[in-house]
Amino acid sequence: MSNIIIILAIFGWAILTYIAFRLNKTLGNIFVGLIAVALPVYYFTYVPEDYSFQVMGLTLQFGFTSFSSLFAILVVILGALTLLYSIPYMNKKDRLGWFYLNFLFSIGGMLGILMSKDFVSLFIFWEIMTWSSYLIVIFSGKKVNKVGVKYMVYSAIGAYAMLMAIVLINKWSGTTNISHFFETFADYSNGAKILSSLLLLTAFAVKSALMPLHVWAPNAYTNSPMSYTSLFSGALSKMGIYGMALVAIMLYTNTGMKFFGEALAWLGAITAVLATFWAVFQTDIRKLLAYSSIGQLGYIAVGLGIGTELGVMAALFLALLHGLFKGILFMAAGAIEYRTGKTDFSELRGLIWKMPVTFFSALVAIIALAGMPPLSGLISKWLIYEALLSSEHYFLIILIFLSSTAAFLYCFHFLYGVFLGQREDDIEDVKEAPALMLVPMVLMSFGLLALGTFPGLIFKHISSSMSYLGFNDVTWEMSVLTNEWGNKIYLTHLNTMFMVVFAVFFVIITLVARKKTRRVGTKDIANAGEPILAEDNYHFSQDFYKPFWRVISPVMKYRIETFYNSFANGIGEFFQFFRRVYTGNGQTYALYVVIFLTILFIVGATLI
Amino acid sequence: MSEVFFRTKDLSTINIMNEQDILNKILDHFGNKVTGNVKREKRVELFATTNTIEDVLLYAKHQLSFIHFTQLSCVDWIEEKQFELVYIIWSPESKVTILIKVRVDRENPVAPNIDYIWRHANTFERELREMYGVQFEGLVGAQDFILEDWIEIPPMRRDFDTAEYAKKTFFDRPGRENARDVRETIRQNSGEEIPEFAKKYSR
Amino acid sequence: MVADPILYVALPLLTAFLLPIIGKINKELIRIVPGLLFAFLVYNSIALFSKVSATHTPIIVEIAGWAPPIGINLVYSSFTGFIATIISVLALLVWAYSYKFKKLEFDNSLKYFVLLMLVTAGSIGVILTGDLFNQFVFLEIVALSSYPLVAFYRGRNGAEASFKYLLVGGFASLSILLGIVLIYSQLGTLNMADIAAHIDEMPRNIKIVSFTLLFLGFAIEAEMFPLNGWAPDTYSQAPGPIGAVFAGMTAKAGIYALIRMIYTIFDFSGAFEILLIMGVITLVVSEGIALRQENLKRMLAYSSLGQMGLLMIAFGINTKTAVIAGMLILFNHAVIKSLLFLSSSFLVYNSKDKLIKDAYGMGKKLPLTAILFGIGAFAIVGLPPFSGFWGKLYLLMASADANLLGLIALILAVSVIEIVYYFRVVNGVYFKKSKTEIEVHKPRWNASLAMIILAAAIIVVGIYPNIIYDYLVNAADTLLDKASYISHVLPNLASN
Amino acid sequence: MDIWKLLLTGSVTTVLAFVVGMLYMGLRRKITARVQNRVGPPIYQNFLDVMKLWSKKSSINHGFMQHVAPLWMIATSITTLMFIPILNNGSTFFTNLTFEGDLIMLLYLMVVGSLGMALGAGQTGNPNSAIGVTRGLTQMVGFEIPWVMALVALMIQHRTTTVAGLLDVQVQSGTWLMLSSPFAFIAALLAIPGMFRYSPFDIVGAPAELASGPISEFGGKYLGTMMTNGAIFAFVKLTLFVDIFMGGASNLGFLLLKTFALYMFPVLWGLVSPRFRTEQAVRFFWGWPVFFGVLGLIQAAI
Amino acid sequence: MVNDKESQKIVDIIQNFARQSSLFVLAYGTGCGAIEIPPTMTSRYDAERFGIRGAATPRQADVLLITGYLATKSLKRVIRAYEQMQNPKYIIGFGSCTINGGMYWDSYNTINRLDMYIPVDVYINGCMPRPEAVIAGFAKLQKLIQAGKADGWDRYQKNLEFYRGNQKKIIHNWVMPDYNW
Repeated sequence: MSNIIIILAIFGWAILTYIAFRLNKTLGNIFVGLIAVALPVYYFTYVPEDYSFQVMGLTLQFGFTSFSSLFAILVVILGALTLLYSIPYMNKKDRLGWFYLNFLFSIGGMLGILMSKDFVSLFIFWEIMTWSSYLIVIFSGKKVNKVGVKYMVYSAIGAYAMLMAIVLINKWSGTTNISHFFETFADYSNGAKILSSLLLLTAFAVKSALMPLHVWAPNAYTNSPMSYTSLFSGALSKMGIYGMALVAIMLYTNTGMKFFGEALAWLGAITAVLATFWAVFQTDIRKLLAYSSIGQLGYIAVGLGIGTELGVMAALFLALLHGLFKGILFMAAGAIEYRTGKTDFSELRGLIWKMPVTFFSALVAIIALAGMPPLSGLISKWLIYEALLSSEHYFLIILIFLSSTAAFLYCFHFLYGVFLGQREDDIEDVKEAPALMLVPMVLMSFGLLALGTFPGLIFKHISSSMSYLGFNDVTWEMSVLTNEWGNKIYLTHLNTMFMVVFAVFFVIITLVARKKTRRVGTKDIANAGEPILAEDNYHFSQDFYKPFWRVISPVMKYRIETFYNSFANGIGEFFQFFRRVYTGNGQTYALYVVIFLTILFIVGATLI
Repeated sequence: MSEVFFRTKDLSTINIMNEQDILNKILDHFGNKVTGNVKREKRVELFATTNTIEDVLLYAKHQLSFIHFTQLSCVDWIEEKQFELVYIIWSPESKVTILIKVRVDRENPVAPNIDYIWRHANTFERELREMYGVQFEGLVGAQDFILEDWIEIPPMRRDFDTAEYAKKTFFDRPGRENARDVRETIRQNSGEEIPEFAKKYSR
Repeated sequence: MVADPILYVALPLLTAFLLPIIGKINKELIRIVPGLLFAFLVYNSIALFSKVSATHTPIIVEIAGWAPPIGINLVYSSFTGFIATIISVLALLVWAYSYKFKKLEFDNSLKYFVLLMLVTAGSIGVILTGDLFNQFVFLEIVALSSYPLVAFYRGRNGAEASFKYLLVGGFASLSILLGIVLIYSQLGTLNMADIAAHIDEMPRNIKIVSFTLLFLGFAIEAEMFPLNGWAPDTYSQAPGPIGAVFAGMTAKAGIYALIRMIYTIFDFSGAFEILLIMGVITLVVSEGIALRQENLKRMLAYSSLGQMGLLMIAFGINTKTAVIAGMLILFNHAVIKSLLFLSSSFLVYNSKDKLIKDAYGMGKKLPLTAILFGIGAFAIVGLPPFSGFWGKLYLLMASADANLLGLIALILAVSVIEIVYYFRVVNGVYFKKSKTEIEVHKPRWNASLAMIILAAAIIVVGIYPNIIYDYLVNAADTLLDKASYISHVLPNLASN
Repeated sequence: MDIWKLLLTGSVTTVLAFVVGMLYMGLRRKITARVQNRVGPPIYQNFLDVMKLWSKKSSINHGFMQHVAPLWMIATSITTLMFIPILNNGSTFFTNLTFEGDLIMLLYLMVVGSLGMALGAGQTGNPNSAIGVTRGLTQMVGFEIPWVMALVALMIQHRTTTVAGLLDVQVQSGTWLMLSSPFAFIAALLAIPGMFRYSPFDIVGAPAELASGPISEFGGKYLGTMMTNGAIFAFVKLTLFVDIFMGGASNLGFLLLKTFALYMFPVLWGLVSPRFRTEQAVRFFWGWPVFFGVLGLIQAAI
Repeated sequence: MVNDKESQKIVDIIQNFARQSSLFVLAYGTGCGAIEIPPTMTSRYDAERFGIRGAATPRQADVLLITGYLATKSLKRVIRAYEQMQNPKYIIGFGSCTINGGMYWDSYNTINRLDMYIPVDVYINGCMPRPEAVIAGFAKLQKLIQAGKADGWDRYQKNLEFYRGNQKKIIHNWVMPDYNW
C-alpha cells in the first residue's frame, strides 16, 4: 500500500499546493518547499511493498523493481532540486498554483510510471505525465499552438502506439503485466514480436526524442519555464529511456533479435550526430541545450541498442549523469534568464563577472557533458566507446565520436556566448542568482565532481538494477573502470595527477611576477591600438560556426520537420475535400439519402 | 526635376557629340541660368549657381550620358571672399570632361547635397566639409572624417597658417634649421660612429 | 413512491400537455414543474435500475393489459435502463442549466420546456418500447419536437437548418414506416421479440428490403455518414443546451433503434460489418472535417458525429467487450459532449457567428466555464484519468480481440486529429487575445452546477470506473442475449 | 605505485619532453629558414624565447579563466605524458602511469587543454580569440575523425585499447603497425598536420588575419607557459604516434630518430603549402583521410 | 624570491641576455617605412637569425617599431599599442619623420618628435633607412638591453605626467583607459 500512497500523496499535495497558492503566495511556497524536502526523505526511508487492485476487469499492479528504483532516485532527487529552484525562479510569475499543480502531477506521473508493474497503469501515469508536462509547456502562453499542440500530438502518437501495443499484448497474453509479457515474449509469433516491440519502441522513442520523432523536443524544452525544463530534459525524457531499456534488453535476452538493437543503436547514433550539429548552430541558449539533450539521449539509445553489459551500463550511467548535468545547465540558463531576461546569444555576454557561481556550476556541467576528465562525463563516454569497441561496431563508434567532438563546439558556444566575452554596461546591475537557485546547481556540481573519481557510488545501484535486466554479476569497482578486454583505467591516478600538476603550476604562475600581474577589463584588448569606446562591444556572437555550417549545410538542408508539416497539411487538405460533401443544401442531403439507399440495396442483396 | 530624373535616355541611341554640341545643348536647355565655354579639346567649362547645379548635373547625367562623377573639389578665392566648388563629370560616350564651377559665399558656405545623384559624392562632400567648412544641406555622415579632435579653423583654408600651427602644436627638434646631414648631427650629439656595414651602403 | 417504466413516457407527455395550464396559475411554475418531473424521472431510473441490476431480469410492462405479441410493451432491462438513466439524468441537468436561461422569456420557456419534455419522453420511449411501430411513433415525437427546437431562435439560419432536418427526417420516417409495413405484411406482428422469433419465416428478399429501409431510417436518426448532413446545422443553430440534448438523447435514441434492430430483430451477420464499416467512415470523415472548422459549435457537432461513428464501430464489432466499450462510449459521449456543448455555449454566448476566434481570451473572463470546457476536451480525446480514456481503451481491446489491427491504428490516428483541434481551441481560450470585443455572459449558479456535476462525473468515473463497470457488464450481457430477451417478453413462446 | 618514484620519473620525463619538444621546434624554425634560403635562428632560440617571456616584468590577464587557461593546458599535457609509454623495452624508469589508462581516455584527455585554452581565450574579450577558437574547434572536428578511425581499426583488430597493448603487439610480431595496417597509418598521418596546426591548417592562429587568434591576449608568463606546453604536447603527440604506429623505441636514440622523422612530415608539408580556410580544411580531412580511414576499418574488419 | 643584490645581478644578466636575444617586434606600419620590413625579415637580410621575429599583438611584443610619420590620429593608436605591451618594452623610431618630422615638419597633422610622446630607445635615421640600417638599429637596441640601459618603459612610467601632458596637448578627446603600471 505504501507504494501507491507516495503517488496519491503527491497528487493530493499538488491540489493542496494549488489551493495554498490561491490563498497566499508565501504559504504556497512553503508547501512547495515542504514537498521538496519531504519527497527524498520519504523515498529513501520507506519500505517498498507491492500492491494491486482491479479496475474495469483489469489488474493494476504497483511496486518498484530494482531497475525502476534506479530511475526513481533520479526523479526524486532532480524533482526535489528543481522544486527548490522553482521557488525563487517562478516567484515573479502569475498562476503559480497552476504551475506547481502540474509540476507535482508530472513528478507523481513519473514515479507512477516507475512503480507500475502492468501496462495499463503505466499508460495512465504516462498520460498524466504527458498532459501535465504539456500544460507546463504552454504555461508561458507563448507559441501555444505551434509548440504545445505539436508536443501533444507527438506525445499522443507515442502514447497511442503504446496503447495499441498494450491492447495487443493484452489479447495475446491475456494480461497486461509487464514482467509476464517479457517472460512469455519468446513464445509469441514473429509478427507479434516485431509489432509489439516496434510499437513500444516508438512509444518510448517519442519521449526520449529519438531521431525521426524528436521534432517536438527543442521547442517544448525551450517554451517551458527553465526550472521545469531541468526536470523535463533531466528526468522526464528518461522515462522513455526507462521503457526503451526494458524493451530493448528484454528483446535481446529473450529472443536474441539483434536487428532491433542494431537499428536502435543506429538511430541513436544518427540522432546524436544530427542533434549535435543542430545544437552547434542555435542562437538561443535554451534551444542549444535542448538539442544537446536530444543528442545525449541518442548516446543512451546507442548504449541500450548494442545491449552488451558495458553498453547498458554506459547507458544507465549516462542517463543518470545527463539528469545531473543537463539539470545544472538548464538551471543555469534559467538563472541567466531570471537575472537578465535574455536568452539569445546576441544579447548576452560577460556574465562571469556577475554570476561566478552560476558560471562554475555550468562549467562543471559542460566539462561533464563534453566527457573530459577529471569529471564523470569521461566515464560515461569511456563506457560507451569500450562497449562499441568490444562489440565491434566500427562505424557507430565513428559517428559517436563525430558527435561528441562536435559537441565541444556548442559547449564552447554556450560558455563563451553567455559567460565570457566582453562585458557590457547593460549587465552592470545584474546580480548573482538567489541562493535557493544556486544551492541545487552547486549540489549537483558536487555530485558530478564526486562521481568523476568515484563512479562506484552509482555503479552499486546500476549493477543491482542490471540484474533485473538479466545481467547478473556485473563487476564494478569504486574508481577503476575495466573493459571487456581487461584494459583498465584508474580514475584516482588520472584525476590526482591532473589536479596535482594543475595545482603546482597554479602556484608557480601565480607567484611569478605576482606584484606586476594586473587584471584589466575586457575592453582593454589588443585591437590594433584602437581604444574601445563605452558604446562599442566587440563580442563575437553572429555566425558563430559559419565555416562549419558551410561544410555540413548540404546535409542539414534536409529536415524531417518539413516532411511532417507537409504531411499534416496534406491531411488537412484531404479532409477539406470531404467538407464539400456537406454542402449545406437540403436537396443534396436528400439526394445522399437516396443514393445511400440504393447502395445499401445493392450491398445488402449481395452481401447479406 | 523629378521629370528629368526619371526619364533616362537610352544610351545606345545617343549620337556621339562634340564639345560644342554638348555646350549648346546645356545652354539651350538652361537658358541664361548657366553660362559656359569650351575650354579646349574634350573639356567644357560651365558656370552655375547653387540653385541650378543639381539640375545641371541631373541633366548631364541622364540626358547627355555624363554618368561618371569624377571629383568634387574646392578652391579658396579668399580675395573674392568666395569658395569655388568644382564638379567634374565625364562621359564615356563622348569622352568629354565638364567642369561645373559654382561659387559660394565664403562667410556662409552652403551648397546643395548631391549624393543622391552619385553615392560616392558623399565622400567628397564630407572631405570638403571638414577641410574647408563648406556645408552641404542634409549631408549624412560622421563629423570626424579625416581629422580627429580638430578645434581650429578648417585647415585647407588659405587663411590657416599650417607652419605656424605645427610650430605651435608640435615640438621642433633642434638642428632641423640647417640642412646638415642628420647623421652628422647625431654623431655630434652622441659621439657615436656610424657602423661599418652601414657606411658601405651610405652615399 | 412508485417507480414504473410507464411513468417515463406517461408523465412527461402528460406534463407537457398540462404545462400551459399550469402556467396560468403561476408563471414560475413553468420553470419549476419540468424540474420536478425530471427529478422524478431520475428517481424513477435509480429505483428501477437498482432493482433490475439486483435481479438481472428485465422489467416488462404491458400497456393496457394486452399481452406482448398483440399489445404494446415496455422492456426495462439492464441495457435499456442504463441508457434511460443517462437520458433522464441528462434531462435534469439540462433543465438545471436552462433554468433562468437569459433568452427564455415566459412564452419561450413554455415552448422550450414542453419541447424538452417531449424530446425526453420520446427518446426514453424509443429505448424502452418493445414494439416496432411504437418505436416509430416515439421517434416521430422526438423528431417533431426537435424541429421547433432547432428553429427556436426564429432566425433565417435556424429555419433553414430545421427545414433540412425536416426534409431528411421525412425520408427517415417514410423509410421506417415502409419497413414496418413490409414486416407486418409478412409476419403480422409488430412486437420486436415476436418478429425476432419468427424472422426466419420471412422471405429473404423482403427481409433484405425491410432491413434496408429500417436501417436507412434509423441510420438517419443515428447520424450515420452520409446521412448526417442535417446534423451540423442543427447542432450549431439550436440553443446551447439543445446541442447537449441532441448529442445525449436523440442521437442515442437513433443509435439504440439501430442496435436493437441489428442485434435483436434481424439475424443478418453481415449487418454488423455494414455498421462497422459505416462507423469507420463516419468517424474518419467527421473528425477530419472537424480539423479545420472555424465555427466552435460546428466543430463540436462534427466531433459528436465522430463519436457516433465510434459508437457504431463499437457495436459493429459485436463482442461482449465491444458492447461494454460501446456502452462506455455512449456514457462518455452523453456526459462529455453535453459538458462541451453547455460550456461552449457560454464561451461564445454573445457571438454572432459562434466562431472559435470569438472564444479567445475567455479563459480570463470565464475561468470556471473555461476550465470545464478544458476538462471536457481532455476527456473526449481520451486522456486518463478522465472517463473518455476507459471507453477508448475498451474499444481498442475489443478491436484487438476481433483481430482488427487496422481499426486500432485508425481509431488512434483519429484521436490524434481530435487532439489537434480540441487543444487548439483550449489554447485559444486560454492564451490568445480576442480581437473583437464581445460582451461576456457569466453562467449563473444553476448552469455552473449542472456543468460541475457533469465534470465531476467525468473525473469520478475516470478515476474509479469500477462504479459503473458491473452495470455495463450486465447491460452487455442483456443486449447480446437475444434468446432471453425473447423469452422474457414472450414467456409463452419459449414454452411452445 | 611508489609516489616518490613517480615524482622522480615523471619530472625527468617532463623535462625530457620539454627539451626535446623545444629543440624540435627550434629545428623546425631552422629548417624553415634553410628552405627559405635564410640562415635562421639558432636551434636553441625557443629556449631564449621562453626565458624572455618568463622574465617579463609585468603581465596582464582579463580574469580568472585567462589566468588558469595555460595551467589547464600544461596540466593536460603533462598528465597525458604520464600515460604514454616512452620506451617499449619495459624500462621501469619511463613507465610512469602507462598501465593505468587507455587510448580512449587519452583521446579525451588530449582535448581538455583545448577547452581550457578556449575558455581563457574567451574571457579575454578579444573577438579574434573567439574566432580563432571556433576555427580551431571546427578544424578539430575535421581531423579527429580520420585519426579516430585509424585508432579504432587498430584497437578492434588487436583487441586492446591501451597504448602498451598496441606496443606489445608490435614488439611480439616484430612488425610495425604502419606496415601491417597501412591504410590506418595513412589516415592518421594525414591528420597529424591538423593536430599540430601547422600550415596548411594554421588558420586558427593566423597572425595577419586574426592577430594570432586564441593567444592574442596572452603575453609574458602566460605565453611562456603556453610555449612550454606546446613543446611538451608536441612531444606527447609524436611519441604517441610512434608508439602506436612505428613500434615505439627501445632506447632514447631510436625514439628521437623516429619522432624526428615523423615530425618532419607536417613541417615539410607545411613549408610548401598555402593556408586552407577552415571549411576547406574540414573538407580535406573528411575527404581522402576519411577514405583511408574507412579502408583501414575494412581491413580491420576482415 | 632573490633579495641578494649580487645574485640579482646575475639573474639580471641572464634575463637581459634572454631579452636581447629574443625580440618580438610589433611593426606599426603607417608610413612608407613599412615596406622596408619585409626585406628585413626575409631571406635577403633575415633578421630572424638575431632572434627577431614578428609578433601579432602588443601583448606578445617586446619592441614597437614605428615606421615613419605619425599623424595625430595614428599617434593615439601608437600610444594605445605601446601601453598594452608588457614590461620591459622598447620602441624603435624608424625614419626621419619620427625624429624631427622629416618632410612633414610643417604639416598641421603630423607630429614632429616622437620622443616627446612616448619614450624611444633607438632611432634609425634615413628616409627611408635600408634594412642594414634597421638591423644596425636592432643591434644597438640589443646592446642597450644587455647593458640594462634600454629603460624607456621605466622612463615612461616615471615621467608619465610629462608624456601624458604632451599627448593630451594634441589629443583633445581623451578616451583611453588609464595606464596602470
